[in-house]
Amino acid sequence: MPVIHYRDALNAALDEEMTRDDRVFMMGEEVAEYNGAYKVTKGLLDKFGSQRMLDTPISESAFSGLGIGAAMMGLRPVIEFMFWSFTYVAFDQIFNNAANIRYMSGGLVNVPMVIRGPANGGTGVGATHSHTPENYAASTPGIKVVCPVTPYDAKGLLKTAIRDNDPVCVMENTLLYGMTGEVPDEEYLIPLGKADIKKEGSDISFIAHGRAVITCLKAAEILEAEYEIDAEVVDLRSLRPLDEETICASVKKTNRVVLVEENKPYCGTDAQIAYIIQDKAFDYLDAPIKRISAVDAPQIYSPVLEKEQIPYPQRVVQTALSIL
Amino acid sequence: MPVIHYRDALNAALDEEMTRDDRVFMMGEEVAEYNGAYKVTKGLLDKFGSQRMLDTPISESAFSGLGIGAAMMGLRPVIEFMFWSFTYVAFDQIFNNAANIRYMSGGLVNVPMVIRGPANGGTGVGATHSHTPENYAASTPGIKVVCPVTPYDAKGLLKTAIRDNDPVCVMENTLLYGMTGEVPDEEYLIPLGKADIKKEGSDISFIAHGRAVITCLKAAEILEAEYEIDAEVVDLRSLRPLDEETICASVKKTNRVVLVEENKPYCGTDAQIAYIIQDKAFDYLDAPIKRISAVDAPQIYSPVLEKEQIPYPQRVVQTALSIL
Amino acid sequence: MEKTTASLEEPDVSIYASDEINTRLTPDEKIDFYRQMLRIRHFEDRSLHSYQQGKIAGFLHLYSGQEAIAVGAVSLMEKEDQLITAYRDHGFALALDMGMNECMAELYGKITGCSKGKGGSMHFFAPDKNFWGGHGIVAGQVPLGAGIAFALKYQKIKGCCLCFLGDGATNQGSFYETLNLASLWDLPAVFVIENNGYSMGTKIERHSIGRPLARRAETVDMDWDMCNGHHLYEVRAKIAAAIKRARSESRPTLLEISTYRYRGHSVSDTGLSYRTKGEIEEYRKTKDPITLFYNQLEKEGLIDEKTAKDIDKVTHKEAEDAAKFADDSPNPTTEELTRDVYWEEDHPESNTSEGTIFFE
Amino acid sequence: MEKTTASLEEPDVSIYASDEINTRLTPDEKIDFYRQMLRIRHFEDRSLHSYQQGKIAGFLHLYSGQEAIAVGAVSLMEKEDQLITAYRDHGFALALDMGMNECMAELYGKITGCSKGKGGSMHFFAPDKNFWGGHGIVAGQVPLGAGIAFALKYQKIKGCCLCFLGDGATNQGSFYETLNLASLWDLPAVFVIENNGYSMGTKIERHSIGRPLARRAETVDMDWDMCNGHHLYEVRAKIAAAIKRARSESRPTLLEISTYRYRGHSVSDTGLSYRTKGEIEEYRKTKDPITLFYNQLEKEGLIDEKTAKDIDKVTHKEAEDAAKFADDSPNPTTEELTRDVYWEEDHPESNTSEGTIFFE
Ligand SMILES: Cc1ncc(C[n+]2csc(CCOP(=O)(O)OP(=O)(O)O)c2C)c(N)n1
Ligand SMILES: Cc1ncc(C[n+]2csc(CCOP(=O)(O)OP(=O)(O)O)c2C)c(N)n1
Ligand SMILES: [Mg+2]
Ligand SMILES: [Mg+2]
Repeated sequence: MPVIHYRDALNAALDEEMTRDDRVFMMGEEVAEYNGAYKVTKGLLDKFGSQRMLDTPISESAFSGLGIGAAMMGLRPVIEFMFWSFTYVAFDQIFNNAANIRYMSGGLVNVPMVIRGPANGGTGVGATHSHTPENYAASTPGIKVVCPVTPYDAKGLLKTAIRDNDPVCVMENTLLYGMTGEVPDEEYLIPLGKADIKKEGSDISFIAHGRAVITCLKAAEILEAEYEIDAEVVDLRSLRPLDEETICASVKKTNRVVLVEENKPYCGTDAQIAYIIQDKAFDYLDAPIKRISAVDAPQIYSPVLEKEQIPYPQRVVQTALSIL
Repeated sequence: MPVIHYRDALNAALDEEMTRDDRVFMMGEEVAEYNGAYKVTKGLLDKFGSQRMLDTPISESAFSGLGIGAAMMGLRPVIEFMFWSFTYVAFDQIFNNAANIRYMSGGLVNVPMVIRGPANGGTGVGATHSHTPENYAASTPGIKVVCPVTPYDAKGLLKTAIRDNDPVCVMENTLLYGMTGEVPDEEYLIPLGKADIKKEGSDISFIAHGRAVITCLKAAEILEAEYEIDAEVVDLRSLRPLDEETICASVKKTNRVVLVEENKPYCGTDAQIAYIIQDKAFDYLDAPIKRISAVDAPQIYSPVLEKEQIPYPQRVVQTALSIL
Repeated sequence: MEKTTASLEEPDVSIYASDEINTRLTPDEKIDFYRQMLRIRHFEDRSLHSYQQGKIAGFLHLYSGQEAIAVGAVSLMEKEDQLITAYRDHGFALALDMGMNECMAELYGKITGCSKGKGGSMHFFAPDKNFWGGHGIVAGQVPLGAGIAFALKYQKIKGCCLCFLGDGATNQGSFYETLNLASLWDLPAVFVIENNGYSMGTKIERHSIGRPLARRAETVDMDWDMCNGHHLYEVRAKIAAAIKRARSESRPTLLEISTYRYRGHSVSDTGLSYRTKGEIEEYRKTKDPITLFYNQLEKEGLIDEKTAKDIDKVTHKEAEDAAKFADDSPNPTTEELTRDVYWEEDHPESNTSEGTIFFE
Repeated sequence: MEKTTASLEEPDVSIYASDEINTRLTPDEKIDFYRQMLRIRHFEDRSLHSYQQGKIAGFLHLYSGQEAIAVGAVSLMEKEDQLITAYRDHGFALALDMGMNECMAELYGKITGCSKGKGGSMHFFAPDKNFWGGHGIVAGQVPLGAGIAFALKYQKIKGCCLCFLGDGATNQGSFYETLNLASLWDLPAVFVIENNGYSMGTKIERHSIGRPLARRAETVDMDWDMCNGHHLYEVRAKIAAAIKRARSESRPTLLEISTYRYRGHSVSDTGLSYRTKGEIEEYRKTKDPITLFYNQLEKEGLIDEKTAKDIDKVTHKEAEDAAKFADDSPNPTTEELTRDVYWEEDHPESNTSEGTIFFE
C-alpha cells in the first residue's frame, strides 16, 4: 500500500470530493494561491480554479457565516481555519448559527459544512494559537466532531465529513501533517462514530483521540517491553457521534482505564468519556478511571516546558502502573 | 433579616462596590439609561453618572476588549452581557485575551474584570439566546466562574468577584432575578470556591449549581415526603475554584450521588464533577454516579417542551430512586 | 385599524409614483400591497394580544410601523431572489406569503408552526418561499446573506439576496467584515438597514457615530443609498435599483431605509422610557406607511373607504382565525425534542454514521 | 548591515525635516534614532540566525523594513502615553528600550525572558515601559488599545494609547467595532495601520477593497491621515499630530503608514512565492528607512561613515551578546507551568479563595 503524508491524505480527500461533487468548494486564509499555510490544499487552485478555491481576508466571522449561508442553499463548503484557535472570533457563527439553524427551522434547513484545521499545542506558538476546542464542539448538539490521527483515518474521515449533511468539525494537528502512513489507492470512507482499536491488549485500556493516540501507543510499547503489561489502545477517532460500544467493550475486557488527551482537564472530552464508562461499566472497574490531560494552564511557549505540559508516554506509563 | 429580590441583591453588590472603589465601572447594552434589560443596574446611572455607567453599542467584542485593556491599566470593569449567549461574538476577547494575558506576560499583567449576565434556558427565547456556557468558562485556565442561586449568594459572590484580581464570570439566571431571599444589611463577602450545603441529608447527594439547586431542593422534598429518603443538596456556587472537599465529603457520607445541571450533557460541568468523585471517592460509591442535564438538543422554543428539556424535580426523583 | 390622514408637510412622492417600477403595477397589485401591509399590522396586533393572554412566551418583536419595507421589498422579488432578516421577522414572513396560521402557531409553540414550535418568534423560516430566517443574534444573519448571494453566483443563477438588519446591528463587526467581503467578491446582495432610530432603548446618536449609516459602504467601494421607509413606492424604487445592480452587475448595495417602530423593542418594553408618546404619535400621524399608501391610492382613484374597510375586515379576521388555529393546535410531543437536530438522524435510511449522537 | 544609497526619485522630505517636531531635536537624539533602528535590524537578523540554529520555536515575525515606524512613534511618547501592537512586536519592544537580553531570552523560551519564556515572540510585555503587548490574534489588540485609552481618560490622565495593527487586520470586525466606539466615546487613541502591502501571502488587493484603508475612519467621523513609513521625520510629524489630537481634544485618529517587510510573514515563509525578489530589492534600494535616515543625517552634517560603523558595531555586538545571554540562561522550571495563571494564586498572602483551582 502506498505510504503518504497526513497532509497529502487530506489533500487527496479534498481533491476526490471536489472532483466528485461540484457543490464542494473551499475557503480560508491562504488556501488557494499560497497552497495552504501547511500545504494541505496544494495544487487544488490549479486544478479547480478560483471559483472553488477561495482565499479569504482575515474575516473569520464573515467567511464562516458565508459558508453557512451557502450551505443552507445546498452548496457544500469546506472551510479551513489556519488554527482552530481562530474559531474563537467566529464562535457565534459556528456554534450558534451552524449548530442551531436546522433545529430552529423545524428541520426545513440543513447545513452541510466542514470546518477543518489544526487544533493542537506542541509547536511553541503560545497560548493564543494552541487551543484544543474539541470539547466545546462536541458539547454542542447539532455539531459533529472527528479527530483523525493517521493518514488513513484523515482521508477516510474527511471524505465522509464532506458528504455528511450536518456541520462537521475536523480537528487536525500541525504535528501530524508530516507523519506518514499507509493509504490505499482505492476509494474508501470511514463512518463517523466508529472507534478504532489501534492496538489490542488485555491488561489495561488507553482511550485517546488525536495525537494522544500516538502517545498511548508509545506508552504501551514501554509497558510491554519493560513491565510485560499488555495495554489496549482505543482511538476514538470520532467524538460526536461517539463509539460507546467499543469503549465499554474494552473496559469490560481490561477492567482498568486511562484516558489521555491533549486538551486541558476541566471538562475536557475525557471527562465525558469517564462519566460514560463509570455509568455503563461501573461493575467492571477494578480501579478508578484515570485521566491524563495537558497541564492545567494556558499553553506555555517555552519549548522545554510545553513538552511537559502535553501528555507524554512516561506520564501515561506511570499513571497506568499506579492502577495496575 | 430583610428579604429582597435576587436582582436587587446584585444591584446592592454593584452599588456597594462602586461606592467603595472608584476604579469600578460598568459597561453593557442598556445598563445605564434603561436601568438594565432586567433592571439589575437600576438607579446606578443616577448615582454614579455616565462616566462610570456606560451604555454600549451592540459591539460585544469591542467593549469586552475595551474592558480588558482598562483592567490591564488597573481599572475594575464590570461588564454586563444581556445574555451569556452573546459572549459567543466576544469569545476570543474573553476566553483568549482575558484568560491568557497574565500568563503570556509572565505575570506582569493581570485582568481584574467581572463578566456577568444570565446564562439559562427556560424562558422561551429559543436556541440562540439560551446558552449555558459555564462549562466552557470553567474549562479555561485563567478564568474563574461562579453561579449564585440565592439573593444572598448573588450579593456575596458578586462583591467578591469585583474585588478579585483575576477575570471572573458570574453566571446568573433570568428566572432567578425575581426570586426573593434573606440578605443581611451588614456587609459580607462569600469566598470563591466554597460550596454550600443547602440541605443536609444522609441517603443520597444531589450536587448542583445555579437554578438546578432549586430543582434538587424540590426533589429532596418529594423524596422526604413520599419515600422517607433524606437527600443532601450541595450547591457548588463556584465552579472554578471548586470545592472538591465538600463534594467528596458529601459523597463519602451518602455513597450515592446524582449530579444535576441545566447545561447540555456532553462535557457539561457535571462530567468533570463526576470524574473527580469517581477518582477521589471511588471506594465510597455504592452505585454509578448519575447525571441529569438538559435534554441534548438545541434549546427548544415550545414552552411546554422546554419545561421537559430542562431538569425538573420528578426527573431527579426518578433517577435518585433508580440508584437507591 | 385606525386610519389617520397624512399631514400637509409630507414631501411629494410623485417622483417615485411615476417611476417605471411603480407605473407598471396593475391596480390589483397596488391594492394587494395595501392588503399585505394591513395583514401584517393585524397579525402583529393579534400576536400582541395573544402575548398578553399568556399564549406566547419569550420575545415578541413587532414590525408595526415598518410594513412598507417588507411589502415593498418582497414585491420586487423574482423566482431566484432570496431573503434573510433578523428577529423582527413576522412582516417579512407574511409578505413572503407565509400563512398566518403557521406563523401564529409558531408563536404559540405548536407543532403546526412554521418551525414546529421549535424556533419561536425570532426564528421563522420558509426555504420554499426563499425565506432563510429569522435570526436572533444581532447581525448574525448578515454573513449568511452574503453566503446566499454567493451560492447564487456560484451556481450562475441570476438572482440576489436581500439581507435586512437594524441600525443597532451596524455596530457588529460581522456586518463590516461582510461589507468588505461582499464588495471584494462582487456578490449579488442587497443589504438593507432598517433604521428605526433605536437599538432597543438606545437612540442612534448614542450607539453609533457617522451619518448616514449607509455611507459605511463607501469605504469598501460599495454603492449605497438612502430611502424613506414610509413610502411604499419609494421603497420599491430604491430597492429595485439595488436588485438590478445585483442581478446585472453582480454588485452589492447598502441601502439605509429610515423607518419607525410603534411598539417597544420587544413586548416587555413599553417603548416609552426612552422616547415620548408624542414622538410616536407624530410618526403615526405623518408617516404611517399604511395611511400614506391609502392616501396615495385614493389620489390614484383606486381605493375608497369601503374597499379599505373590507380589506381591514378580511385581514383582521385572518389574524383572529390564525389565533384560533394556533390555540387549537397540539403541542409538539416529547420526541420532537431530539428531532431536527441532525439531518442524518432524521433520515435513518441514508445515515452512514455509527455510535451515539445524543447524550444523557 | 549593508548600507545602500537612496535613489534620486525619492520625494523631498524637507517639509517634515523642517517640522517643529523634528527641528527641535538635538543631534544626539537624532543619532540615537539611527542607533535604535539599527538595533532593531540587528536584533531581528540575530534572532533569524538563532531560529535557523534551532534555538527558537514557533513563529518569528520580523520587523525588518518597518523600523522607522516603531522608533518614530515611540520617540514621541511621554510618560503617560501607552503602546500596544500585534505579534510583530520586537521592534516596538526595543524602541521602548526593553533590553535585548530579556527579548532574546524570551525567544529562546528562557526564564530570563521578558515573559519568563511563557509568551514567546508574539507576546512581549513591559507594563513598566508602558508596553501592553505583543498580541497573537489578528486585531485582537485593537479593542484593548481602546480600553487603555479609556483608562487614561477615566482617570483624567493626559495621555494617549498608540495602537498598531496590520493592513490585513483591518478586515477583522473588532477593528471596525472599535473605531465606532472610540469615536463615539472620544477616546484618546491613535490607531496606526502599518500597511506593508500583505496579509501573509495575500496582497492587499486580494484581501480588502476601498482605498486608502485609513478612510475607513471617515464613516465614524474620525480623523485620518496617510504617511510614508520609510521617513522617520514624516512618521514623527504625522504621529505627533495624532497624539496632540488625542491629548488635547481627546479625539482618536486612524493613521495609515505605508511600509514594507523584507522577510517572509513569519520565518517559515520565504516571502518569495507571492512577490518577487525585485520588489524586495527595489524597496531596499529606494526606501530602506535606515539608509534614508542615514542620508538625511549626512545631509544635516550629523553623521559620517565612521560614526555609522561604530553604531553598527555596538548594536551588532549587543545582539550577539543577547544571543549568548539567552543561550546561557536557564529554562523555566516545571513549577512555572502553573505560575502566572491567576494573580491570586501567585499572591497567597492576599488570596481569599478556597477550593481547587488547578485540575488534573
Ligand atoms: C449579539 C447580540 N447582542 C445583543 C442582542 C440583544 N438585542 C436584540 S435586538 C437588540 C437591538 C437591535 O437594534 P436594531 O439593530 O436597531 O434592530 P431593531 O430592533 O430596531 O429592529 C439587542 C441589543 C442580540 N440579540 N445579539
Ligand atoms: C484571527 C486571526 N486569524 C488569522 C491569524 C493568522 N495570521 C497571523 S498574521 C496574519 C496576517 C496579518 O497581516 P497584517 O495584519 O497585514 O500584518 P503583518 O503580518 O503584515 O504585519 C494572519 C492571517 C491570526 N493570528 N488571527
Ligand atoms: Mg433599530
Ligand atoms: Mg501586512
